[in-house]
Amino acid sequence: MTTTTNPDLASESAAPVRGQRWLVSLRALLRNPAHTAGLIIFILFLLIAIFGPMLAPYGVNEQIVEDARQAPSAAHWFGTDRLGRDVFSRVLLGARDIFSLAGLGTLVAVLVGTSLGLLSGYRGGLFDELLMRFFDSLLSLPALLLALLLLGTLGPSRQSVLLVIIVVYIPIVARVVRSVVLSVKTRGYIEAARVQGESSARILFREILPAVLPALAVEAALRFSYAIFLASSLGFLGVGVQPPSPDWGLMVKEARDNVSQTPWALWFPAGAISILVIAVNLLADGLKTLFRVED
Amino acid sequence: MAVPLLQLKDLSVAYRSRRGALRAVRDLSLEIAKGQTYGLVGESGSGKTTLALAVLNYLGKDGYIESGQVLFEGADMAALDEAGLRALWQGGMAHVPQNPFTALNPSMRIGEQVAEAIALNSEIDAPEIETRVLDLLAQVRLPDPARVARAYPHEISGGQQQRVIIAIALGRQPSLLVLDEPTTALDVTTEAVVLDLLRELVRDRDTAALYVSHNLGVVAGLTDRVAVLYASELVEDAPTKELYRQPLHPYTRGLLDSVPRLGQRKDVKPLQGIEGQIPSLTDLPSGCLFAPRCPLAIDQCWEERPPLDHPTPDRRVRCHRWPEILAGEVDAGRDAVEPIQVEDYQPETILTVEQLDVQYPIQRSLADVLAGEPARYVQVVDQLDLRIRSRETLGVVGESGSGKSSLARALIGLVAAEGGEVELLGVQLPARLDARSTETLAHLQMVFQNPEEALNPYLTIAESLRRPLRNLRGMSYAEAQAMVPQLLESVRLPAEYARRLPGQLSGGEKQRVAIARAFATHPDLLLADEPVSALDVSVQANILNLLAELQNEHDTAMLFIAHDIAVVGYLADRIAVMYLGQLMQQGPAEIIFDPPYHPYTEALLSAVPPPDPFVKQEHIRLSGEVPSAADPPSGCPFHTRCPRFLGDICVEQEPPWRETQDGKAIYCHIPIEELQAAQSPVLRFNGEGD
Amino acid sequence: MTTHSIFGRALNTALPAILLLGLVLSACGGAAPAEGTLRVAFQPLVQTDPATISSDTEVFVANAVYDYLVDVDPDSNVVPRLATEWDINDDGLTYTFPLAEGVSFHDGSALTAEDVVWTFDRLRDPDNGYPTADLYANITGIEATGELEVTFTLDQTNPFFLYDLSDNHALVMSSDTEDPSDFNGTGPFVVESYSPEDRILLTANDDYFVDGQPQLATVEVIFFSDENAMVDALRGGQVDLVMRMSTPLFESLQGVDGITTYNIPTGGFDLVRLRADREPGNDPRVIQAMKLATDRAAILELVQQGYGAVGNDSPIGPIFDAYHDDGVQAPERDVEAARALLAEAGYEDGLDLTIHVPNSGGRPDLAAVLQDQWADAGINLEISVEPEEVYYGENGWLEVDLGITGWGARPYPQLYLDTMLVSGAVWNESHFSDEEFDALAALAGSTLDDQERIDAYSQIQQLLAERGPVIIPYHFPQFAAIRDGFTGFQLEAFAGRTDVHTIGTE
Amino acid sequence: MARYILRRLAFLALTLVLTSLLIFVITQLLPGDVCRVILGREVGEAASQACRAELRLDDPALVRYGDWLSGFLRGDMGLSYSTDAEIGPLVAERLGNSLMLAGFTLAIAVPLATGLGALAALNEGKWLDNLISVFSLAVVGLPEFVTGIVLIELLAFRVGLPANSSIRPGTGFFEALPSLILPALTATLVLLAYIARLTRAGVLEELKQPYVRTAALKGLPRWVVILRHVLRNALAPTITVVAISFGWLISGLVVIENVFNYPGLGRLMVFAISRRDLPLLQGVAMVTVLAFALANLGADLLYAALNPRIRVGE
Repeated sequence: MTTTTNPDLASESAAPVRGQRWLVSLRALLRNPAHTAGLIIFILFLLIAIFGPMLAPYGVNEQIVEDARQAPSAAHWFGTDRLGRDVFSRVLLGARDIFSLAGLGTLVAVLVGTSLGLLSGYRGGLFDELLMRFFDSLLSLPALLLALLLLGTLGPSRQSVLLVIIVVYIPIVARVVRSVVLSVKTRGYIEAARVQGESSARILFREILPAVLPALAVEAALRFSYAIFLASSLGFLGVGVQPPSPDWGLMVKEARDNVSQTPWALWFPAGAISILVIAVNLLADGLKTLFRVED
Repeated sequence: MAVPLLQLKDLSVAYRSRRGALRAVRDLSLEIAKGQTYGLVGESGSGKTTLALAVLNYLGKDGYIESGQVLFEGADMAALDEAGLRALWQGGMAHVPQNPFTALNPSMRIGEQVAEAIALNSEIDAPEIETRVLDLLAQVRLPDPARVARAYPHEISGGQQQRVIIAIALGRQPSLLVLDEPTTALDVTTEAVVLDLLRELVRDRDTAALYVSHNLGVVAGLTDRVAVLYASELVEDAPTKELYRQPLHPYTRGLLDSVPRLGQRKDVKPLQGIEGQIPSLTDLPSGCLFAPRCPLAIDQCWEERPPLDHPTPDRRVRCHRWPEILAGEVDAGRDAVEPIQVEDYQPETILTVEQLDVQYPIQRSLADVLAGEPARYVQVVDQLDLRIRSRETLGVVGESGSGKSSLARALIGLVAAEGGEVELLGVQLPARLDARSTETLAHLQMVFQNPEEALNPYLTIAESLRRPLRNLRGMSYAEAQAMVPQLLESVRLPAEYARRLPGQLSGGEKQRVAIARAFATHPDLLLADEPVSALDVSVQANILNLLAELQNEHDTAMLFIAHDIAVVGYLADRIAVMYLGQLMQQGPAEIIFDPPYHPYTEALLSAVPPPDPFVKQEHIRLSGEVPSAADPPSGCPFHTRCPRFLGDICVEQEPPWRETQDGKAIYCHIPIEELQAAQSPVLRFNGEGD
Repeated sequence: MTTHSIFGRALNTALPAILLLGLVLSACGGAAPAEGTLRVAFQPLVQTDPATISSDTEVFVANAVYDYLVDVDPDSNVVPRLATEWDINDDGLTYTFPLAEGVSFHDGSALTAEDVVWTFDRLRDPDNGYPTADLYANITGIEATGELEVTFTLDQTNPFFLYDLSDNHALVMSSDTEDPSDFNGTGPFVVESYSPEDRILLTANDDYFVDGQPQLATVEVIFFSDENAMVDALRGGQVDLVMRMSTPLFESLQGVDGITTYNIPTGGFDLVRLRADREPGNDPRVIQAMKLATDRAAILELVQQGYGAVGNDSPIGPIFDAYHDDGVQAPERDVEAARALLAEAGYEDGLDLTIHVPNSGGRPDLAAVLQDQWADAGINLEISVEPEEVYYGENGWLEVDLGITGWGARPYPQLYLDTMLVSGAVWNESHFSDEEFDALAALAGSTLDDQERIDAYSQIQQLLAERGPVIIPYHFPQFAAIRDGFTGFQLEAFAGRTDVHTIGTE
Repeated sequence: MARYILRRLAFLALTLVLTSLLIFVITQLLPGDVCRVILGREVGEAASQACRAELRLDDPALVRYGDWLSGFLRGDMGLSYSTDAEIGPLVAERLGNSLMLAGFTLAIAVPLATGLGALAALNEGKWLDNLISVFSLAVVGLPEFVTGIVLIELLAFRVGLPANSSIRPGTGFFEALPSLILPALTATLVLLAYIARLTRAGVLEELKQPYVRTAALKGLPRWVVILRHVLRNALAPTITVVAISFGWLISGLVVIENVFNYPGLGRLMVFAISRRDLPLLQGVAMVTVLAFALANLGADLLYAALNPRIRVGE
């Protein structure tokens, strides 16, 4: 049986002085090997996304006719695909796609969703009611279907996928933020701030926002991992990013025809998706423990 | 001599943590005889709860007995296997925890939960079990046991829940009850009833009890012996009366001096708090653990850990200087605190409240919504009139649900009053905070109840202190920043705290910052809503004194709200007693403890357990529960529970305000003279005057 | 496991009425009861009105439910179907068709000449706007010249008229038809149930007028939106026949027990075309540079994995062996020459273009390969892949500068010329307008002199290879795979025209 | 009780109207002429005009929405643009299939996932917990399309389960069962980690509650404490998640239905989108929203039943 909270130890807390806080948070995160692994892999993928073009031995669409459909070898670490393109290079270059779609999409959705959630939660009233009803109807369709509907309108392109991720995740982020705001806004220190004549804007952004950040960080990480799935599912269904982009989902789709010929062209991008998603989930777990965010 | 029921031998208990083993109890020895009630007193962080759980051998997966033994009826509990331990829990000892609500399974009927406790160790059939359950519920004086048995925990009150917990404990007819702050979560009038119950049960059944509490009053009235714990160590252990008559450890003395007695006032006998705070378990001093806070500490105390001595065969104390204290050569009582002078206040009124109404919409439960209940409101403050004069302290006392906090929140504007008028310094205040002028905000400030929530954990102390200066006093950043050290100093905090975050401060320190922040705008009126109720007793006293001093310094009037009538009596010039959103009685503080009283005040005074085993106290208990404010009683709101209930008039008519010659006003149908004749002083102090 | 590779045979267009194939069919007599089920995987069916059908599925189902007046066999010979034979006047302008006797619609009514007249009048009426309107514009009259005899009169001679009568849409419907989607045909199968987007269930028409047909009791056409899933289902044994799959999927079925694969050449091709009526395509040097920048062999190897045939930039592919001129070759790849031509045309710093590609078949791959190849010559492509329904539905394919279009198999090459390349043709997506070409095409399309036509086609091939604003890098094959246990499966170049009524169980 | 449900249904009606409006607006913006998409690229202008007239596409948008809405309110979902079929029966048929798959998936996923989650929590920090954690983590990273491909390769081609799930209309549950296994397994793997982790967290949270200590200190055997006290409270939040998953299972299985060619609502909706078939799209969307909302309502009622603090109708 477990009782982890021990009342006698409740007062032991020595939060560091501001500025060192992030460092200490990082150190706390690094205490768990799984979370550390998540962080390292995430950073590794991020670096690949940034420096991929410098690292990739071949161009994204560079075709070597005589090397087409070759198994992994010293020359082509991950083999080549049906068009004679180097899978290793394409996987490296695809990282940028994922970050610029799922990553950027999540980021924008988090920014907009946070603003809406803050406003909606703090202001309440009709604005809140209307916004939430609108979000309800957006969320009453599964994300993938909403994405397909929007892509039908926008046409399949990188920009469309980006927009879809943003539109699909704004309501979700806004709701998470709103619920945190609702619980924070009755805290003593928010009331104290009001008593001391703080403006609404300052209360929102200086007093409430910091309390939202932990939940937001976890939510952003989770959203990112879902966005990776969403983007690659759209690629897989052929309505997302279009060829010859090295989008991992698209690579899996394209290699699926060839799975008996060039299985490596399927497994490496599929593996890249899995590893990144697992890493991001580990990171989210880490943030959750770190900030003691509840599910 | 027979084997003691429970014997702790050099017990050390530790928790595994990231920073290594944390020793929460060290080298503690204790014996409890059959039928004995043993008090265990300590502040938070003293290790008292850990000790209670160690006695039960239920320390969780991170806790373990590091050394020493727990012997129950002579047998080492560590040697018990799971079955043996279960057998022990089924019959030997039982636990009554602090918070009854979380201690009951929310999704299981009360009857089932009680039945579980009896069905295990006896071969009895279902109807028999049911009879026993109802019998047990009746034994703990639950009204309508059959209904309670069918109810879920959330459907009964906190006091009733605690009685259910006690019933569960008694169901197994234990020889030892481990009571861990069983009444802390309860209101004082409910607490009194539960304490009566415990007292009787222990006496009637010859059950031994280990009673863990921070409340010196509760322990004084209930126990045979008391052990005092400080930062994981036993510092003093004595028969109750001896301990209270002459505490030998400076910490024990400090604790006793920190608690206001009924009738104790700041201008006559100021409280003597203990400086500093309890050390962290990770960073204990090398000598006497109490040395950093001890007024009598000498060099030896800093260097050498004092042994646990036996001044008399019956007493133990862990202090180098006990012989001097015993001989009266030194006195641990602090003389640093001067009585706080109360100047004559000018009779001008600065706050007038008329016919104030505050309502909350009832958060309808799903069940209500399902039943199609219309939206309803709780009348938390009902047609209330109030006046506060310049530089005066008005104390408002009441139990939870009395509307005292709502009153403060309505005055400050955090809750918009539904009706009535509030006038501050001749200006009528808008109901909503947002509509109030900067000037008004500066004039009227507030200190909140929970220091843990009062400061934004993400802002530095300096930033928290700068904000009112910048917003309400129009200072520039530089000017405000320059004021910060001064503000910190005014609440006796070092200037370097400016750079800290709230998480690095103790509860008392946070409340000091909150007070500094409230005084930063030189308010004319300060609303203090239970500012010390979340703090340890040793810290409480200093905060109370600090409030009074700052108030004098700034010529500020104060509305001081508390549930503890002794605390209110200590600080206030005038006292108002609230019940169900209305005032029951008001008048000068000096005479509140003398008859005539409002029957509710009388019951309240009678319920407070005095931290003094020698006090004689009238025994007046309230029956029933506080009625719901959503459906308040007609006539006099107190009539449903009033021990001096007259009859239909109380039900049908609102009582008149009756005034005594010395300025006390009582809201009651019973004439002043009759009250005067019927009532005797609730408390008679035998040992007072040292 | 065998792979039937049926290479193109002589397309004998000079076969008039002398063929007497009715005999062949009726010889099969002796009605054995239909038995067995064939499960065919196809893309979802949308159009059910024969006048507007276009996809493989739609044509496949229509061909099973309705009958053509005349049919085209896998060897591209015109054969009788509802018409038992045909008679052509000496001037080549009047065609007379006697109809088979005892033919009835699924609703029980008998087939008459009026039904045929009604059907073709409907198809050729310009006010209806059906795809066949242009094709039949040459017809001046259709008459029922007997209870079971129909006569067509033409304005000009047309050597391919019998093929035109066997156009995919030319399924004979009842003249009483109120709802053209009611599946009331005379064909070998009756629609038992239709579950949109899911499947269509066909059962044998016991009263079918050809003895011994159909052989199968039921045909279940199951709809798939994904070719992989089709092939998975075939391998898993949940369908019996797949007639649409990518080259790698076809490869993956090689050597799988219990499955026979088919690979036949077709005249179908993917067309890379540049608009010739505006910059930069109005400069022939640009067109020439593109042709020079293209490595057709590499494209065939990468995009088609070697299946199919290299194209010579004309729609008259090797399958039309009577007309295809082996001597005409598209230019060899010469990157330097291409660069030089571009520089001459004023694009010495490179030419940036967007290539529009529908998202089907190997077309996105073709675009990717072109992007890599053309980059060497300084033509920088941005690839814009668009959903088929948008690219064709919005008529973008007729508008954009540079695009890739898929052209399916047709029974004779003139159709391509008349609809795709002649000045002002309906689907002249390259906006090609060349008087010499127009004259040659007109000649080939009307002369009854075979040699004259062969010569004209040869010149056309030469002309297109030189200056046609089109690149046809390859002609694709038609693949199919069927589970063992079926007989009589004869794959058509246009898979939808594969007859299901000849298939039986072993 | 009845009034509560009425209120929820009123909210649901509002959501339906909003969603249908949203879909209508989006489809108004969809590129590609419906008639061209339906008739193909070869038809002439006249046929296209006739088609537009028949579908009344040239009426003002608001009028068309009004017509659709009034039809819908009368229980008539109209005819599909592209297939001319009646939408009501078509959608009902697919809903049946989706419900079968969703039900079967939940029947596998919920006991499995909650079991694993509870097992992990009760063995917190031990090897079993770590094993389950690693397993669920690995599963978290698997996209449905990869899982589907792997399962077809392993269980269809090697073990002999149907690689393809295109069941006939009107197929009963038990007849369809073999076809349901692979898609349900794929969907289970998506849900598994999610529910298991939630259950684990829930059980750990409940284990910390003082009432567990009260129960243990009664001397109850450990399994009684777990089963009678902990699980019941810990599983309550899982129900909400299952309800949300239900919505996803009903119409969000686009990828899975695509890989296994299962005739569910998701596949039909994708078909409707690609064919610009607005009435069909609306029909599927309304059914989806309805199913999702009813699942949520059911979950709330069940949650209330498990949790007396919000007990329904005292």
